[in-house]
Amino acid sequence: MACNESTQSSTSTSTKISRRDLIKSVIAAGAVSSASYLFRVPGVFAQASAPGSVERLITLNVNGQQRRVDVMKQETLATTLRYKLGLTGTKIGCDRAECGACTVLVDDVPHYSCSMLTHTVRGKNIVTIEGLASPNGKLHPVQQGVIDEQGFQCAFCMPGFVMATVGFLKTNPNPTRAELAHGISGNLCRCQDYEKILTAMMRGAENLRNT
Amino acid sequence: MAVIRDVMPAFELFQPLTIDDAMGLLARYGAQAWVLAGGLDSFDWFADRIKRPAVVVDLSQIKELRGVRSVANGLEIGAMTTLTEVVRHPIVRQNYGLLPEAAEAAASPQIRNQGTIGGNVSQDARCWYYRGGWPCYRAGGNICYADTPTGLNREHAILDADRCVAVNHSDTAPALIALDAKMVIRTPRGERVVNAEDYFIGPGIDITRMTILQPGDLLTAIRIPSAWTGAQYYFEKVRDRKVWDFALVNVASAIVTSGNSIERIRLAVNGVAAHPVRLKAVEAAVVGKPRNEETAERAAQIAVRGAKPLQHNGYKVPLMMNLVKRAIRGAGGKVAA
Amino acid sequence: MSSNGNETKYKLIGKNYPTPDLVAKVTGRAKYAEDYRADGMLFCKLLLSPMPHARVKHIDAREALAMPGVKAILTADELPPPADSVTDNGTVILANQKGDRGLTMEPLYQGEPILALAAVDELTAADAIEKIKIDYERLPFVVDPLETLRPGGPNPRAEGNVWVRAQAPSPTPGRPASVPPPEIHELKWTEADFTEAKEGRLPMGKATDEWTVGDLDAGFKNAALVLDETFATPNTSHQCLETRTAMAYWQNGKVYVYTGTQSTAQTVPAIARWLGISPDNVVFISEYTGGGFGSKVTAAISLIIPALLSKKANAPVMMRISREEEQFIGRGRPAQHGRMKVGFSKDGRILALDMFVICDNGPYDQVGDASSAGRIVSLLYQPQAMRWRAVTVLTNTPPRSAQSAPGGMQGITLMEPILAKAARKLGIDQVAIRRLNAPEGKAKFGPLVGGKQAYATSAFIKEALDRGAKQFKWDERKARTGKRNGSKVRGVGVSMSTYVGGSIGFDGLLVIKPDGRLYIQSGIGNHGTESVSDSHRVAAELIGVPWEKCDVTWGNTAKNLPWTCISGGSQTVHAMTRSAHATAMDARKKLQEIAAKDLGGKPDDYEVANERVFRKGGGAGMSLAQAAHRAIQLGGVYDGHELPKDINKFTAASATALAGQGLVAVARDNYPRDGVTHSFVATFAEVEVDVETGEYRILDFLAYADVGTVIHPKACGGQILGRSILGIGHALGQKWVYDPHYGLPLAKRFHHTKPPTILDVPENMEWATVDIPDPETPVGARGIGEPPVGGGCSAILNAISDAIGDEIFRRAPVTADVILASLHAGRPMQDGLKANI
Amino acid sequence: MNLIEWAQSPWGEQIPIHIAWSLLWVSTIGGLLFLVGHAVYVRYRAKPATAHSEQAAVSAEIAAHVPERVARHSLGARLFHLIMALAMIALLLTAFLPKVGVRFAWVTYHWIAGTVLTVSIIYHIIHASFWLDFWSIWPDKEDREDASRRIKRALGQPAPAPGKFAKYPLENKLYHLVVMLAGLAVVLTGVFMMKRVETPFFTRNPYLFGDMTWGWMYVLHGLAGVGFVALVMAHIYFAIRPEKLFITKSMIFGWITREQYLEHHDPRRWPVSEQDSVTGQPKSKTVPA
Repeated sequence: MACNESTQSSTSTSTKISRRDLIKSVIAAGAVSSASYLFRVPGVFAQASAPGSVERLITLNVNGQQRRVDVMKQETLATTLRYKLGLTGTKIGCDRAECGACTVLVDDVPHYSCSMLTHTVRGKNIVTIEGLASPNGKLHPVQQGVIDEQGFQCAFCMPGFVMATVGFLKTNPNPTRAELAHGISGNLCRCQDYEKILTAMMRGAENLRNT
Repeated sequence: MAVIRDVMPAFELFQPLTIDDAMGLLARYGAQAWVLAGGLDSFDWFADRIKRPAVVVDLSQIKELRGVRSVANGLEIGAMTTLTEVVRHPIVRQNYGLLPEAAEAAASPQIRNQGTIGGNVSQDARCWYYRGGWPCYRAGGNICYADTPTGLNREHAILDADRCVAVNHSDTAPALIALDAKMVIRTPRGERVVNAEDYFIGPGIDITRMTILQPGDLLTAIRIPSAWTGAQYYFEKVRDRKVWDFALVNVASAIVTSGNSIERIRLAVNGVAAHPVRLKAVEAAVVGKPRNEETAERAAQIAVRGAKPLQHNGYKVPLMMNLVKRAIRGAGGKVAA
Repeated sequence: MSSNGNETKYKLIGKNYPTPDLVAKVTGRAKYAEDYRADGMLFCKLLLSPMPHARVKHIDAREALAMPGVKAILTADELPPPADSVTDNGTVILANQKGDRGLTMEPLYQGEPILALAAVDELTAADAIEKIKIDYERLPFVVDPLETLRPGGPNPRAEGNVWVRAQAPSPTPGRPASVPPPEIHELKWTEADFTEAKEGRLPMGKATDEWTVGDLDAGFKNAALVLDETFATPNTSHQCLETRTAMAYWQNGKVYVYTGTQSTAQTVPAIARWLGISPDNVVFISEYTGGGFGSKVTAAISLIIPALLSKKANAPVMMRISREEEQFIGRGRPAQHGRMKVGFSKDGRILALDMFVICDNGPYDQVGDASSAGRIVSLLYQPQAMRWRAVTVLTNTPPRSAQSAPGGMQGITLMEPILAKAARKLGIDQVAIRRLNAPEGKAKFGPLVGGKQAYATSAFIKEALDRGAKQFKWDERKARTGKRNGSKVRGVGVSMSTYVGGSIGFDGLLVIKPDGRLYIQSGIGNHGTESVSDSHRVAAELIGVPWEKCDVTWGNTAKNLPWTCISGGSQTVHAMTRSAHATAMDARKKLQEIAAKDLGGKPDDYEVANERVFRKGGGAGMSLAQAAHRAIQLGGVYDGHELPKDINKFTAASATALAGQGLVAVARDNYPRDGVTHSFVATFAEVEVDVETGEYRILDFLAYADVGTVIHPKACGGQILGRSILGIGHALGQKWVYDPHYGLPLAKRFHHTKPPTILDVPENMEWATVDIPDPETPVGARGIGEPPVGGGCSAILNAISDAIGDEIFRRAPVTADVILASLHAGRPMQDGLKANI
Repeated sequence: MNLIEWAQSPWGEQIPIHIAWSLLWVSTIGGLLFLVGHAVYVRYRAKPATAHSEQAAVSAEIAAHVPERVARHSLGARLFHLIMALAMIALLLTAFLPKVGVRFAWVTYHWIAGTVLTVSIIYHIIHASFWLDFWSIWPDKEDREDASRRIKRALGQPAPAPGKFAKYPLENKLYHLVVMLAGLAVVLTGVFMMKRVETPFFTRNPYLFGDMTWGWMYVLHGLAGVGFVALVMAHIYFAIRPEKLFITKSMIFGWITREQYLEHHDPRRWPVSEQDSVTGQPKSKTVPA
């Protein structure tokens, strides 16, 4: 499960940030401090000119809304959602693509938001757990499945499981129990409530088909 | 300097739209630059603050690197095509079923939705000493912690170890070797096409790299010849957890039979050395032989010649033998019920 | 998945319902600790020890503190001293000066926090931490309990390597009894003791704890079969999906703490003790907790770091704990190396059982796993004679704590493979041999205390075994096991399991308000068991209020919660249904009295049901709304201005705050109980082993539980299967791995520590309950959090050996490499003695 | 520029792991500069080296004793030198080609060459100590006097003319001294480092020493290694300089001519006689007054 195309022997020594860069960056950070909960402005290079250089101030389409947001270069989507956009329904359980609690939909495809840069999802449609229920508060059929079956225990993994299920059902609306289990096998539940979760998600699939 | 993990250091990010722009950036920043594909391997290194590139060149916006194209006598898969796209692609499924089977065995659904085939074949070693930031050979140091009298090396190499005993964990790599795939590499001096098995290197040749890619190089595509379409494929991955885990050993084979005897065969395993191992000796030994238990047995014996198990990975020898047997037996591989 | 019975008797008890927290959870609105924000909130990061044991000689943080955005650092020198604690019955537990304090100048394991730094954001904090220079003096370390017991072996701490219970001083009259903390002594065994190790048998030198019941020698003399087996269970982290992240700030002299806990009410005194302040100055918010499993019984001591940093920096501080940090400070179950010598009669009865365990305690406070392992084995297998010996050894590995079925899981896992082997050797059916040894009724267990053994309140595991075997089609499956089918071989396993299932003596508090609704105050932690609302269904049931008209308040100690049991050791449903019952009875009594006052007659003439209090056999009555009005007018005991004397002062304060809002019902559980409450599980599993790869799959699984009355079937089923899989994880692959040369952990990631995924268990798993109420508690409900764990692990182990024989593994977990290597070599290729490999 | 590469040990301590490989270029370029510098100096500045003082003039009586061919290096010595040279070349190539981008599995060749070098050096030490004129390669009092004279004269100060050399010129002796030190350093560290790789000789045990000790060992090995690059360059350079060619030939054929002997060497300090040429054993004997 790995994806850096060339494992360049980049120096493992720290990227030196000169004091001036630092102060510069902190002043800049001050300007956006209310937003920069987790990340200072990187002061590495200011190579605006180069092809492919990215702007920090970007627009994200989250749960159907256009959101202007100031995003650090190394910032992950989970961080942006939780700390810049206040969407704390998306959980961080491992921050390493190993638990699935941070799963969100990017153009209908489930992704670990902890392990993708926010800048890579510019112009894509992001849906989080907060975006599933309809504005009038009516739950998404998969959410309703959880209510119907009392799925999950501590529920810290629940948003991730629900998003993974919603995404999977778009490719296979009528799965067998085994197929759905494979479809959501990228989500970890430490309460180990898998039996009940699978039942709830199957019920959700059924609800979805009946709507 | 005190060690701290799990906070991604700042870096400059570039998201070029074309290969040429990417090459330009790599040329400009040299060894300071890090090429980012799906990112699932890279972010580990960054978040642990062990590898700290000043510049990250993210290939995600380069359309020409993505997708599956039919080309003269074969198929070309862009390096940035996700594993899920590979798994779902009708032509790949129909003619090169070995690859989707291997790709689907990798990691977890979400990771396959983001992880690319280029990244999967180019992934770094997973040795827990190396990944833990220990200054081993692979990290540029002068020791292998896994191959010591007390080292813990259950997941490590039994073949072709040279000081470092880490293994390659890619699931798609052996499948691509079995399919006689070619790696298309863009270098500052132009395009290079190499056989899949030559794309990978062991520690003897370069102890800090898993592939022949040098700074400034880019894997742009993988070509699969039609020569092995319609062959009988076998893939199996043995792992601890049924999903979301690396192979202890995996095997991939493509076999063309005439009558009951093996006419052509390509066979590769991974998880036993720092590079996927194409079993040429086995291939040579079984060609023309009937596809039966005796041939499988012989193949297994040849496969593990020269194997040097460490304290905790002796099981990999019988495991590799049994997987080779299954690949030769074909038809589900498992001995008939 | 079924819970039979109770359909007729109750309206709410035994019925499924959507818990009041569910919609918030499923919409992402539920707030866990990391979801809170506060103005000017700083972020803190920890500097962890790089060495397994060292002394911090000097800290140079000047460069870090000079960085813009860095606000403060906190070191161990600034922590309040360890404080005594007082139990409900007034016993003083003297502070353990050698316990975990959150930060330290003498790190005792790699990953132990040395200092914390607060800054405007995490990147600044991390960069600053890297600029801190620390001089360490490296000290001797040991990560393997056997190594420190060797002659001349290294000690994990200067004082020694084993915990020894200190002798309690004779209580001075007038003063409350006080319990001194255990002491660290040095224990080394002889070379002679270790000769056995060469044959792979656990050396058994001098033990620090020991008890014997019955005539062991006679038992072994009369035995038709004697087995002497060495087995090891793994260290495993709790790995709650929510790490012990915490946020804190101070306001008007009170500290506001946001973090996960298993026990809301009981976390307040813990925080007060850790911070050295009065409980009155602690406001604790924990509406949702992402799992605990014993690692967050009263939250985690690490919460004092943001609390103290916040005071120092005069700003709210959020401490996000990373997954790797959680691996270090998130607690774990102690591994146990066990050696059991068991004598069986020819029909399979256990005549004598000689049990020796070494418990890998980690560096800090003594865990009770070794002794509870002994008690659980003695209860579950009812040996006619038993000796238990144990050593709790300190090592330089992360601190341990209770993990679901602490000790019970290990004891059962040490014992079950031996029972399975004995059954094979004696030619007895696996279910039959368990039934023969299973406890029944008021089964005795454990050491003699004052000449008597303790005993269970009740035990119906034989029923569970019988019904379970039937439902699992045991005989059918048994017939087809062991036969090779291609490369596959199937095996079936059965295991018994038990653990403590309840405590007594806590308070309940509820208000019937003039709007006719029932306002229930819950001090129970909300960590997924749903007992936070389930337990109170009993009160609604008895007062006759439909659940729709009940409001449960939980998760914030500013909201007047009653004194409540800790949610650990599966106490809650038992303890809190009792106090709910007592409270409901108090409400009924008050309703009857109010009715009698207004409508004449004696209180006993009145019945409470269907939201009314009315004269028996019909006639005059009043609604609960009216009664609530009257209660306010009457005041005194009715609206909470006069409170019972026996309730905890914590409850009294809450009740006082609610006084005057309606009919206040508050009571302590004073119901009698004869015996120690335990729940039981009979666990069945079928596995299929691939002898060419060593991989195995669990095909089917059934846990048949004896939990007394089921309160909430779906939550109960979730616990039974959830904790079963927690046990199964110990069989499948969960463990720690330490490099012995450096004493450093290698397995820090989920793909190393291997918590089970949804594909590692069957897509259909079954649970059931015998539904026989416990006679020693009002509604008959017992807890079920821990009892299934040991059964989950052991049933899998037994199924594997049923498929491929006894000579495969010597420890849990059993992974593909072990199976393949052993099958290939024809003998067990697994080292049963080395730790953390 | 940092001379040493540091890393963090598993315990977070700063430990050296090896030299900075840039030192390879320092050594190479340093070596080249020396050669060029020396060549230029000799070409334009150096005074004719023939001007020797009278008292060094050889009496015909002594000259008469000198054979046609004066044996200089025994066969054993020459074979040793050849083997050592080959091993050294192999070691340098296997060590540094990969560092400059020529990738191959070098470790096995490297330790084999290292073993050859080690054995040959042991042979040399024994051979030189018991069969050769052990002291002939070490600078002595007269070397020091000559040295100071030559330096003074080079600086244009008045000083008596330096005497002729004994068997080995001072430069030669100094070179041997440096090579010996560097050689012993690489050999000793190298032998220990073989505990870290797969060889037939030891079972692999990287924990023979602590992280720090190992680190310095690698640094020492590296420093000596890159040092040899310059040393070997200098050695080859002098070997092919016209005025030194006769010495080079002697390392191949074993002898020099009487003329060369009389011209360059001081028979008092390196006396030879008829039988020497026969036995091929130069041996010192007292010169008749």
